[in-house]
Amino acid sequence: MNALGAVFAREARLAWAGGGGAAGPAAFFLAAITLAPLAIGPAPDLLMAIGPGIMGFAALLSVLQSADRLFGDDHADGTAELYLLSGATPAWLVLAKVMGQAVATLWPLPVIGLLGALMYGVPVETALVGALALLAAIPALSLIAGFAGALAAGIRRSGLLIALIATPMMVPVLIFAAGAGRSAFEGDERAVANLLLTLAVSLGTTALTPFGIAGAIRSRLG
Amino acid sequence: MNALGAVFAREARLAWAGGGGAAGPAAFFLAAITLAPLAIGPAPDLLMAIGPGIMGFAALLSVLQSADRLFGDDHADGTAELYLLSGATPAWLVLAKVMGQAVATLWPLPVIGLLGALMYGVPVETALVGALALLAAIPALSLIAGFAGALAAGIRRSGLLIALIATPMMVPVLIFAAGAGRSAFEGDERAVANLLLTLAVSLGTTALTPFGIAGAIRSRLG
Amino acid sequence: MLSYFSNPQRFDQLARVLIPIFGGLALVLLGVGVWLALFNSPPDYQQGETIRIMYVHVPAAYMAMALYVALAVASFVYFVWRHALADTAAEVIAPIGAVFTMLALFTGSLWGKPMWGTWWEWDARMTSVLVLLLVYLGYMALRAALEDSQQAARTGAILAMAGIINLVIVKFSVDWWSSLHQPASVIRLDGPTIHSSQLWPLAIMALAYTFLAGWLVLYRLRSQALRRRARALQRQRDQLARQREEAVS
Amino acid sequence: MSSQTQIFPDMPALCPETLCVSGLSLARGELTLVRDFNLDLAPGEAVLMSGPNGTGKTSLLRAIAGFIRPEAGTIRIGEHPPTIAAAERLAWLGHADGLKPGESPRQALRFWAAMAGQPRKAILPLMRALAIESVIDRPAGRLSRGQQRRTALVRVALANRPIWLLDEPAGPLDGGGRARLADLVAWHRSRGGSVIAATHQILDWPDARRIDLGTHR
Amino acid sequence: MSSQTQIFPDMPALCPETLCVSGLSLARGELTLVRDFNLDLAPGEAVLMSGPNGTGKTSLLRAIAGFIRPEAGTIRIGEHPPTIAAAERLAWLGHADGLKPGESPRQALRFWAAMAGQPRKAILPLMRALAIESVIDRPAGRLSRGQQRRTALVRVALANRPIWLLDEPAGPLDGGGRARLADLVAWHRSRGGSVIAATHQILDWPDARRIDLGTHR
Ligand code: HEM
Ligand SMILES: Nc1ncnc2c1ncn2[C@@H]1O[C@H](COP(=O)(O)OP(=O)(O)OP(=O)(O)O)[C@@H](O)[C@H]1O
Ligand SMILES: Nc1ncnc2c1ncn2[C@@H]1O[C@H](COP(=O)(O)OP(=O)(O)OP(=O)(O)O)[C@@H](O)[C@H]1O
Ligand SMILES: [Mg+2]
Ligand SMILES: [Mg+2]
Repeated sequence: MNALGAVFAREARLAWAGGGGAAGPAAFFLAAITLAPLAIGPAPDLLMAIGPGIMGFAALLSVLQSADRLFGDDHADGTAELYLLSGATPAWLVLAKVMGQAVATLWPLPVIGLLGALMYGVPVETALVGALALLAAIPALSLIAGFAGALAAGIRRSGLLIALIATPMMVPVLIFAAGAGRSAFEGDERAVANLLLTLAVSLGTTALTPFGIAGAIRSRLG
Repeated sequence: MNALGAVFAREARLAWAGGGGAAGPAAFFLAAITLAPLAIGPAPDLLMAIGPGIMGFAALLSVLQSADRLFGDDHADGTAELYLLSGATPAWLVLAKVMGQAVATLWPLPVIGLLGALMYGVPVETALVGALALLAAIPALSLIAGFAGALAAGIRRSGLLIALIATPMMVPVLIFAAGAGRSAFEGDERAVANLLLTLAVSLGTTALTPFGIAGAIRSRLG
Repeated sequence: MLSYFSNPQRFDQLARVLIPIFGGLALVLLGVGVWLALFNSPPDYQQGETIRIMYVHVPAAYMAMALYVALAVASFVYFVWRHALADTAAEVIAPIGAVFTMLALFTGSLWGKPMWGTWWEWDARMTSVLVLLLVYLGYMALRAALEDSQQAARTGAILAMAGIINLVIVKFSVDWWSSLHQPASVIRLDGPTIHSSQLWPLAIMALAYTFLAGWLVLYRLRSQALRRRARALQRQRDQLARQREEAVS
Repeated sequence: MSSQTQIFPDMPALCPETLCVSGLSLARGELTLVRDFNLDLAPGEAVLMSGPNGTGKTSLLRAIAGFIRPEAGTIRIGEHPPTIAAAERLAWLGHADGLKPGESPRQALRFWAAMAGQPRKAILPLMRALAIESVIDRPAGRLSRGQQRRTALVRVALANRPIWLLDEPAGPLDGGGRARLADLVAWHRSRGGSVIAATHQILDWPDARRIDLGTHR
Repeated sequence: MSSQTQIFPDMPALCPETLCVSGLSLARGELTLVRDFNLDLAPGEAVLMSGPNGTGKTSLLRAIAGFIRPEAGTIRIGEHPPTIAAAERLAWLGHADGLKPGESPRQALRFWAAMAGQPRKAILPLMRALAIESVIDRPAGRLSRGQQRRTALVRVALANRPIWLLDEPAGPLDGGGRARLADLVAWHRSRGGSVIAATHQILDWPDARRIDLGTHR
């Protein structure tokens, strides 16, 4: 097994260790979409209208939740130094790390997003488009969260800072991903375009953020 | 200065140290209420209808964000042991600690909640009732978040666990607080009743959770 | 050129000349601009007298973005060449940019009340300026949270460079999102569509804002640079004293 | 003893206290660490506990402080088991120093002085006794390992409590630091205090009792 | 040397490398820590660096590893400055052990073996060399301080890199642990490796050069 495969596998293993695993973000997502109607009220047409949007918003928040530990733990326990001296190209290494965690823990989000949208009374096709959009958005969301997490690693109450840094950068993904669901709901043909745009943003993020993350890790060791 | 006053003051100071302070939860709150319309769409009547609910929901999430550091840091850096040996009654001590952080960092939430509601097009009186409800909900929200934080202290990805533990317990506060705003919006006279209920839940929480938190800290040291 | 002015002494000389020039120009242009905008320009045939808010609002919105570009450029210069001055520049630009952003939001919402009947509308352009404010706040919060000044400088630079994506969002948000807001009417490929009686005061106000921001940035930059140098001198003195002590004992 | 006046003569008097551990057995997971352990500690005494890595020194100290529940045996501080009432008689130094990265020693120690109800004016003499008065205003996160440890030792002394439980107090200390620690402990004992320390260093504290937990087992 | 065969004879050969530090000055915040520091380290050599707390031992090691940018002077590992290219020649042991609480030594070491491209079969002999093979499957969070440190030392040896940078390797080790560390270092040197260690303990590594950073200043 080469170094990157090892990082990927370890990150996935650590994400599962301690019983959390995929349950973590999924549970948060579930909690958020359960609480929202309690706050907003039970009116069915209201819920139906906001359904696709709330799914995107809640997914974004779930991804943010685990961001502070991803690189913060490495910073605190001395692993960050070891990674930098490992000889692996930092950008590849962090990509493997983020993807390891994302693959291990974030796959339930589209599924729950689908179910949740149905529970909000959203029509099936719309819910399906929304779930696909979530799937396409996950790489971008988790890499941006990882970037913010690497910048704020080891800072007291980094969770808040991470949220503040990451959310503006997540705006385009959110607009396109939630937009896909909404256009589908309104019977608008822009749904596919939005879906493709989400995918494009994810690809772009995958190409660029690893360098940012690697730079951030290094700058935080100085 | 007696021991509890010292804990309160230190916690407030630590919350401000490092430049974060009151800006943290406030900024997160602002970010959340900025993103929600991007996901949900700009339709004014939709936003007006969900305004009060979204404020309650976003406030809940902001309080949750800082929960993992409140007791998690103490657990990691060895302060928890020192607190238990300090001779101060643990329940009082944790109450002082949670309140110190809440007073230092959460006071902007009602203010931003008011502004946010106005931005969502909510009428002024409704927005005011909503802001009052947030104020009344803050003790309950922060103590419940603290309880979950103490239970999950030192666990990897504790943020997620905390959200899972805390959200079900926050349901009543959320229902009453968001309910107050919604009833005011609908011109319903239950607004005042909801406000009082929120306050009652906060008082009950203040009386009970400190014991839970103290027990949780002790059990996590074993 | 860059390395030429990164020399602290030379920068100080330059700043001492530029600060009064910028300040003076800002004052004069603001005076002329306000006079033109408030008294010597026609009311709009659609918007009436409220059009006058435009002269305060549009330049503020433009400065909010221009200052972010400046912040990102300064960060890039620091990141590549490690000129301490570039980092100080980034440090002082951020709060000034945030203030202009808030001004744009504030005047925009003042304008919105008579025009659209609401203080705030979840329109793409307005929302994205709000997001820009969050970006400034995030940058300042990150810097403040990092105690080590070198870490704050490098980490902040990385964030500022990445944040340039938000300008793209501000610029293109209108196309992505359905919008109430004016489409771009000044900076267009086929020339401005705005009437010249409005264009002139607007241009002068924009220039005035630019010099005002330049004056603020240079002024704070110089005082920060002086403070840094004072600290360095103090350090040198302390070290000399310590060495003398050691030599004596 | 002369070290008393050297360090801080104005410290309020100490209330001496005895510690008695009898028939103690400790288990962690599947593993029995300590079996039928007995210890009596009178005021003024010091115990240096050594033993191979993983024999249970840390676990034993944590049991005495009341953080771990023993399998069998009793622990008495004065007449009390290690509960909150007895906790007020203990001062604790664990593996972690209990410092917040953003807080300077001055801020942290003022806080702990208030918690223990002790006067602030003891802080500076104690910092001097450990030769770290020059870093008193530097955030703890930037201190070197040894400076952090010394700050934690000042916190222990500041609490003015009779029984000190120290887990590897000297690990990151230099030679000078170890000598200053010895002085601090001598001062504490001269005031009627007692100390149990787990250590791998050879600390020469005059007439300290030495226990090897490895051979005890 | 006999220790080579004792520990793990099948380890792939080491590529020896030189380290050269010249005219190095380090500053942290306002403080100049190290001024005009020079060091040459040939294959097979060991340097034991001591000095009072806070003189800059840790900072110096971090500069050599490339984590801190020096004020002045150069650092060369072979021909390279400490960049990623040179990083492959270094093995690092910092104050923190780099362990994840939920991961057992076996899992962690398998991971680091894969990262370094070294065979897994070296893990067990090295664990044995440090006498911690019995805790190989216990989560690192439950290991004692000394056991954690030994696990980190195995990680260093496992990477099979020529230059070891060790920051207080022996702090939490017992007497036996220090002897085993000495054996490990002797084995490493016999293979052409070199070591720089910052330490407050008196480690008797045969013909190691000793630098006192306190007097150097
Ligand atoms: C808080 C609310 C508002 C914000 C954040 C805001 C933001 C902006 C921004 C960023 C620009 C610069 C656009 C560019 O150069 O591409 C701008 C320009 C402009 N805004 Fe606003 N605006 C707000 C409210 C309004 C209102 C209520 C009106 C009036 C109907 C208005 C009219 C204009 C006009 C006419 C321009 C010039 C457009 C151009 O030439 O590109 N804005 N605004
Ligand atoms: N929850 C647990 N399950 C199993 N074993 C455990 C658990 N907790 C601790 N141990 C084991 O208990 C032993 C005692 O640990 P302890 O920290 O008390 O040792 P120590 O004497 O302080 O060692 P050191 O000198 O290394 O600090 C160790 O061998 C450790 O691996
Ligand atoms: N950012 C900073 N600002 C100011 N001083 C700093 C900063 N970082 C470190 N220091 C100081 O630099 C000095 C060197 O620290 P370093 O950790 O290198 O020392 P050390 O020799 O390893 O000490 P020890 O033996 O205690 O581990 C310390 O006095 C510390 O307080
Ligand atoms: Mg121990
Ligand atoms: Mg050190």
